[in-house]
Amino acid sequence: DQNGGTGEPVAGGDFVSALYLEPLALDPHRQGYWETYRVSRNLFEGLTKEDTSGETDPTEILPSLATEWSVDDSGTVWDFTLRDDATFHDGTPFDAEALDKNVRRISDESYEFYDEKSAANLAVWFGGLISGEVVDDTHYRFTFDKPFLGFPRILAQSMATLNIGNPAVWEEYGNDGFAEHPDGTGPYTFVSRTTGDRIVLEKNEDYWGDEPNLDSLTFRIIPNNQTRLAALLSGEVDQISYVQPDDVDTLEEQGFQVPEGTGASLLYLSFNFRNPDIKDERVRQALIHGLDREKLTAEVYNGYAQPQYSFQPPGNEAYDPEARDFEYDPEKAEELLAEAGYTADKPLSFTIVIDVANQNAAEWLQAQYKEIGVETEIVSLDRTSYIARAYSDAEPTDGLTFDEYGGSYAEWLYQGYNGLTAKGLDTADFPEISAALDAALTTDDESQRIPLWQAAEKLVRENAVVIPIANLTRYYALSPDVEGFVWPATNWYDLTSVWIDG
Amino acid sequence: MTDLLSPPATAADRAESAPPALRIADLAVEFGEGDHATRVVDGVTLELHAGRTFALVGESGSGKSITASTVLGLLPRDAHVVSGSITVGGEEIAGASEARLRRYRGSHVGMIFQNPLASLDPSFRIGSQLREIIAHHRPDTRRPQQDDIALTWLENVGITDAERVLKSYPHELSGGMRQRVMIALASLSQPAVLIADEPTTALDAVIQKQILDLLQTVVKESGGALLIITHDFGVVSYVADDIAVMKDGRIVETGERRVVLQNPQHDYTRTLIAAVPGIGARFPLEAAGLPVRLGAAVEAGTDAVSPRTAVEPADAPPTLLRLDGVSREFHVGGIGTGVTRRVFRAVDDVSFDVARGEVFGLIGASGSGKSTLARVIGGLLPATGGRVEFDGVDLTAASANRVRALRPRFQFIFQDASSSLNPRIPVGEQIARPVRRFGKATGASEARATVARVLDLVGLPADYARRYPHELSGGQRQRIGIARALALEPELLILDEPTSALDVSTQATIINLLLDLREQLDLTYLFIGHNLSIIEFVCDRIGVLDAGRLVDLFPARELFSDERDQVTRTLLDAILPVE
Amino acid sequence: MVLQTAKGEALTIVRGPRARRRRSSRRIHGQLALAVALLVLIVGATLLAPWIAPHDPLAADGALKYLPVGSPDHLLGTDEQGRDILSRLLYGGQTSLLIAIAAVAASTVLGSVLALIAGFSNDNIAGVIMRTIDILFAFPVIIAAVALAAILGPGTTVVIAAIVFSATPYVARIVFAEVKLQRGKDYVEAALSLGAGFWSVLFREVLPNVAAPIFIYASGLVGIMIVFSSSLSALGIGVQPPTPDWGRMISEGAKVIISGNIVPALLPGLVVLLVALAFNWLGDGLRDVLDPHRRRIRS
Amino acid sequence: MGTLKHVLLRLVNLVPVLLIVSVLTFAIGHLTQGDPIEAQYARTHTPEQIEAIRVAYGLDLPLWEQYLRWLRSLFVEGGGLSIVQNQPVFAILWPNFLNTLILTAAGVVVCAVFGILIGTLAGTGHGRLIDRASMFIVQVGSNLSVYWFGLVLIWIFALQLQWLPVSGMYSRRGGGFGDLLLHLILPSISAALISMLVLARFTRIGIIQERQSDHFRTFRSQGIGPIRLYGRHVGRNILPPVVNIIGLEIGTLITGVVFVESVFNWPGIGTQVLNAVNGKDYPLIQGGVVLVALCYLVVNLATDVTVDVLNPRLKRT
Ligand SMILES: Nc1ncnc2c1ncn2[C@@H]1O[C@H](COP(=O)(O)OP(=O)(O)OP(=O)(O)O)[C@@H](O)[C@H]1O
Ligand SMILES: Nc1ncnc2c1ncn2[C@@H]1O[C@H](COP(=O)(O)OP(=O)(O)OP(=O)(O)O)[C@@H](O)[C@H]1O
Ligand SMILES: [Mg+2]
Ligand SMILES: [Mg+2]
Ligand code: NI
Repeated sequence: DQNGGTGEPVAGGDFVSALYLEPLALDPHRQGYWETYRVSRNLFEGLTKEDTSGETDPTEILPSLATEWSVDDSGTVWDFTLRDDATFHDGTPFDAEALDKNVRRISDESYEFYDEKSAANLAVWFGGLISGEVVDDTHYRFTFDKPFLGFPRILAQSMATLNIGNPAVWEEYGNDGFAEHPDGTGPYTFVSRTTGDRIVLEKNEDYWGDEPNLDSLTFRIIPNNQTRLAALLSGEVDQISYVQPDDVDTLEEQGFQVPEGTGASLLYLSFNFRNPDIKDERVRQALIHGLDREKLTAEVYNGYAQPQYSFQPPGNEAYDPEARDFEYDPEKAEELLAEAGYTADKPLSFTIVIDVANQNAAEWLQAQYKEIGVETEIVSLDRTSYIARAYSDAEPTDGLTFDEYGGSYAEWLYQGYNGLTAKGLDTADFPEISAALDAALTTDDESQRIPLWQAAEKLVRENAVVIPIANLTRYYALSPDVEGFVWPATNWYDLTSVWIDG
Repeated sequence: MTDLLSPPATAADRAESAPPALRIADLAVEFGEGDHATRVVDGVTLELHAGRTFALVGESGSGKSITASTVLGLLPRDAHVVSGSITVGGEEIAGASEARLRRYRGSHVGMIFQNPLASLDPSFRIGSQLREIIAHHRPDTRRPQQDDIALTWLENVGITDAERVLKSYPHELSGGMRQRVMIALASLSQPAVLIADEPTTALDAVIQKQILDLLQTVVKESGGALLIITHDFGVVSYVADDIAVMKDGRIVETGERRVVLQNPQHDYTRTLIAAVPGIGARFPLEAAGLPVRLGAAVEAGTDAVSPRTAVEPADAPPTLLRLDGVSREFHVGGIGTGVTRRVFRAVDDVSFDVARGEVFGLIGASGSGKSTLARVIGGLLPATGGRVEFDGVDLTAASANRVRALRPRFQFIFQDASSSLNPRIPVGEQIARPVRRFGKATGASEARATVARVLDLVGLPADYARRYPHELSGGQRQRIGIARALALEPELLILDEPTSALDVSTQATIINLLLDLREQLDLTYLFIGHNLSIIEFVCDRIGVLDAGRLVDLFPARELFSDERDQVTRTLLDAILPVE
Repeated sequence: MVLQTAKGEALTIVRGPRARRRRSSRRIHGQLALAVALLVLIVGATLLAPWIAPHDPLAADGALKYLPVGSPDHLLGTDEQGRDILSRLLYGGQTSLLIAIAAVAASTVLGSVLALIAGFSNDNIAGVIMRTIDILFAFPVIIAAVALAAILGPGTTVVIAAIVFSATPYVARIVFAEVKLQRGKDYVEAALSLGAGFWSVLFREVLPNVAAPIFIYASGLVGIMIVFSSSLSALGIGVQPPTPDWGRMISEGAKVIISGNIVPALLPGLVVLLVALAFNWLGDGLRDVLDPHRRRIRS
Repeated sequence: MGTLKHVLLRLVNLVPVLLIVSVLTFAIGHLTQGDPIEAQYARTHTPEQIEAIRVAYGLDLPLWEQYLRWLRSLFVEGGGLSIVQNQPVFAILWPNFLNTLILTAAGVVVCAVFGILIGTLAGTGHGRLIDRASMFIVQVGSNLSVYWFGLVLIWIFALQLQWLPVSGMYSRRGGGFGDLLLHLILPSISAALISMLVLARFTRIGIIQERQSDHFRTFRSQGIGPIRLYGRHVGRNILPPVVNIIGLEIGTLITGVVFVESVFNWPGIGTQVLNAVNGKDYPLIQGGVVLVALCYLVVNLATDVTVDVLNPRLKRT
């Protein structure tokens, strides 16, 4: 039992969680980042949700504001049955009409409160929405232009998806004003927010689902890793996210809980395809062969990470733990490099671009690549400059950048692969990958969906277009008296089942 | 304390009966330490008795000021007492703790410092500073009383608009006014011993007399004694009962004034006395066809040149400097000063010519605008009206570069020598810089030679070139200022009280030097001074300023003529005769 | 009646203050010597790093993390990547000292010159200079640093530029205040009357009078700026890895302080402190050398 | 010119200075690479989708038009909408700004009290042990990394001794002035550390110089005791430089308090601006810089005027 909890849940208590990032606007259609969702999912809900009990991996999709759903044979028309007992925090009932306003906000330009920003944000998944119709009070139908079997799981995600907000609010305060008065159907209601400091929520007494234990949730924003740690150690907060591998031992020694688990996330190295050297597949393969990921996780992450070999992260419905790309084989790597024309006199050389948080890993990598005769230089940047350089202004000498992302939905592969185009990857160079992704994305055969995604992932792997490296296995830490916390195989957690003991 | 009513006793009696008001015995003071130590006061012993005035005279730099500051334990940081005893009213205070010394300071021994300009706190109004001292010595007084006392004392020192002065900050007062405030400040507690270090150098004759009377009254009333350090033998004759002559840190001769002055024993004393200019001293020399030179220098025989009359050209010499309606106004007061803003005319429509080769004297009461006028002429202060023409060039209209090019031809010697020297640069370098700047010396060694030569001219050893200004005595600094101007061999030299800080023998040397140079190089001087004997001695013509206006202008010979203005006559009446 | 010198009379020998002063003067010279010795030692050691460093400063060994000070093979222990701290300190000095000295020198010169000019110019020029300085000042340091990093590309130059950017207005304002005090002084007027031009007055007459505070201030900046560079490192604007650098060592070491590993940040901190102290003493010493009041007349 | 006129002139001068600051900030933000949309969406969206979002945010307009829009928004729309937070910039920044002012005020108090105290101890005991000891502390202190120092303070006082809180402004069930004060102790000491020591140095030097002055000697020669000598004469004469340094330090505190805010998680404007920088949230950065710059300039102006008023000698021409 990773929570160490034995007693019965206790109602009441104020829970303080320390986030490492400032959440974005508390607007269900404009959100981004997991830290945002870890807050906002207590306010807003989707039609579906993932099972956060930790029982299932990959997580099962469960009913939320919808009680059941079905798709027609073409895979393009989705029918949802909505629950009839949910209300927004201001007391207005949730019904198909309200859902429709949510849909129109992001897709119908004729709607008075059509929101360009939300629409753009959701375009990834809702770009292909042809129509949303109210069937009756509790039934709603989505029609897409292509088969979209992953829809229910997408609906349970954090960003670029349709969580449900109270239309009355944006009708009163406008689209930009919504975030100041966030209102949804979730187990907690919004109390206050001070940017840079905290967000306070309190229990929704009229919640349709199981009553949460905790009276209030406070999310404090503590970006400084050391301060966040100190805040937990001193008891100022009950939970922190993004525990540094170096701090795990300290925490455990002092009796804090650092549950083990795997979120649906992944650290990976992206190639810069604008670098002519990198375009050579043998070079990319060599760089994967030359990397000992066991050693990396042991040394850089103190063993509090799992080596990764697949571009689909653990927790993803299409994750295959057996998948392997190119095993650690320095000789093979050197051979490949020699084949590609690099010698000791004229070694392969490039720049590793990182943001300041990944310096240790980069230095480790530099030493590792030196062993196969690759000369690297490190460019460490502040976050802004890093993003700019990594995604749009890469120098032709840049070779690798560090990234972190992932999701529990199979479609993540499509997103992740698209993300690589920002690094100069030309999808036309890998037609079979594009074809495989397309096939998986638009299949109308439910039984083929996961195998198709796995096949696409295999192609990504075989073409050596990216280097997955690790998945952090210690991400949250909790004070000893927090009970009932579960780290499911996803990037967030549920607080309704948590209680504070004593 | 001495009993005022007791009949005057003989010196010997007193020595036995009452303890002396102040007694310094075998005092030795050094600067620096170890091998580098220089002893500036060496075995000085002197005794002050109640009701008497003691004059300490001597060479500039001989250690007079240092001796005086030792009394209250106020030596500069890098100086220290090597040995000696100091008793006040019979009590030993040498080596006493600060706390103990504090009980003597001000109340038993008052001190008027040599450089009065910086001696007042620049951040407080005069009234506030005086009140603080009054309250300190008389804790029983309330503010209105303190104001009364302050006013009385300012009037005592001859300040007429005392009300205004009380409300002024120090920088708003003329040098002479500040000096008088300082005197009032030190005197108002009526200490038993009052030490006055050259208290009247910046003052005109009228005020000088008034001050001296005042100082004597103060010590008379408190039954104390006055120690006055001075270069002016007129002052000595006027006030001193006893006298000591210092040279090189030692007292070379001491005794009752009359005895010492009339029958000097020591060579140096004799040289000193010979160098004292008396009023009208010039005319017998001229009559006798002797070169017009002061005292000892004459005996030493400057191999100077023919008698002065010989140089005087027959026809009128060309005009070098012409002033035409020159005025200078200052804005005073305004927001934040507490005084209403108004325009103050320090120099008011002054016109005169100075011929090439002439010595033009400028006199007037303290604060009459002499320095301001000099600064306008020297191009340091723009005139607010009128024209200043130098050798035909209108300085008020000429471009900055033009004026700069003319700089070496007219030079300025500042009234306050100390502050006109850069504290961070060795004095030799300060002399050498302009010399090199204007190509008067080409190489470094030539410049060094020039420096050595001008230092020698003003009577300072060549190795003083390496000293910094603070390492020199007041008179020595003054001489550096003169040397610096002379090194440029200017045609016109503006001298703002150049010798008031000097002892008479050094003064004589400088005056004679100036006279020699004038003859050799055909220099022209604008000479500002308070000492009328000196002015009469060196000047060809004299102008008198009063409240910024030129009220009188006459040849030096006619100084005592009946036609003199009332202002001039008041000044003349106040001259202190030398015995 | 005045007595002639009467030797042997109740003489009070005054000794106290003198003895103290002598000691303090010797202390000053000792301090200056110590400063120079320390700097020679530190600079020498960093320059000789390739020969005297016991390990490769980059050689990481995951098995040897956080070895304590005094470990047999790693005298000063190892850092969070198992690298030898002593070797990193030795190599790190090369960059850190270069950055700090170059940046401080540049900002001191720039700031002082601006302040001197502003102090002796007419109100308009002075206004423009001082308002420009205000602008630099008013700009939050990090924004400036990030912008500089974006413009110049990462690396040592950015650190130097950022330091110059943040220190120059500071120096300028402090020197300006000093210069303003000198403006009304008679010696300036005297120099003008002796034909000195604008620049000559500024640099040859006024500068020596403000040099002491400038020296003190600049010497104090050296340590502060190495430390400041560590803050920049924490933001990712700094010396590029793997180059060891004291600032980066401090900022990386700071990542483990709360978990109780104080040494990796403490050691570079101490070295910086030592350097800073040496520069402080040097500055004070120079001040004393410059101060004519402390000079002894050579006779 | 008179003082009053001078103040007015300086106030008028603020306008161009602020305008330049705003142009600079704007230029720096927009001319350097990267933008907020990329920062947020690059890993999940295709370039076309990202471009669409940029258009939605008006980031495709010509620069000058964006600038003018923003300038206008400063006056009518509370600084425009933060791209990341989607709220009016000043609505976000104002509470943070007040928090920074609280921290700055506390820092200034610490700086002034301890700076002057240490400087006075050292200056009056010039050349003695107390002088050397204080100056040693000053030298050590001013060369500590604020970042490092702050964490060590936390480690000692919050974790080991558990006397003081680690972070933020209020405790869990916070509130109350006493709670705020407790939270202020460590951050204000860290924030004031260097300023305090700079002030100590200047105070010391000022005292030493004043002690050598002729007017000090004058009042000493009148038997005035050390309390009055230092309290009144020395104190008044070193006041202008001390005020000057304090003003300067207030300025640096406001513009440079970000590291302290980060360590103690003080919800101030520095962290906010840093966050904005990391997310390249231009409107927020610009709003923050303008606010901070305005504040700095006002403090600066106030300092200059105070120093001028304190100087009886000052007559402007
Ligand atoms: N700070 C110092 N360092 C070294 N020597 C000094 C210092 N101050 C004064 N002196 C020297 O001490 C000697 C005595 O100086 P003091 O001021 O007592 O002279 P003085 O007799 O008052 O001369 P004057 O009549 O010119 O004022 C001088 O030779 C001077 O050069
Ligand atoms: N900068 C100034 N601002 C205002 N008033 C001034 C200024 N400089 C001089 N004065 C005033 O001008 C008058 C003349 O001063 P000046 O220094 O020329 O007198 P002086 O004749 O040289 O006197 P002394 O013999 O005392 O040196 C004085 O009343 C003085 O207060
Ligand atoms: Mg003297
Ligand atoms: Mg005068
Ligand atoms: Ni004005």
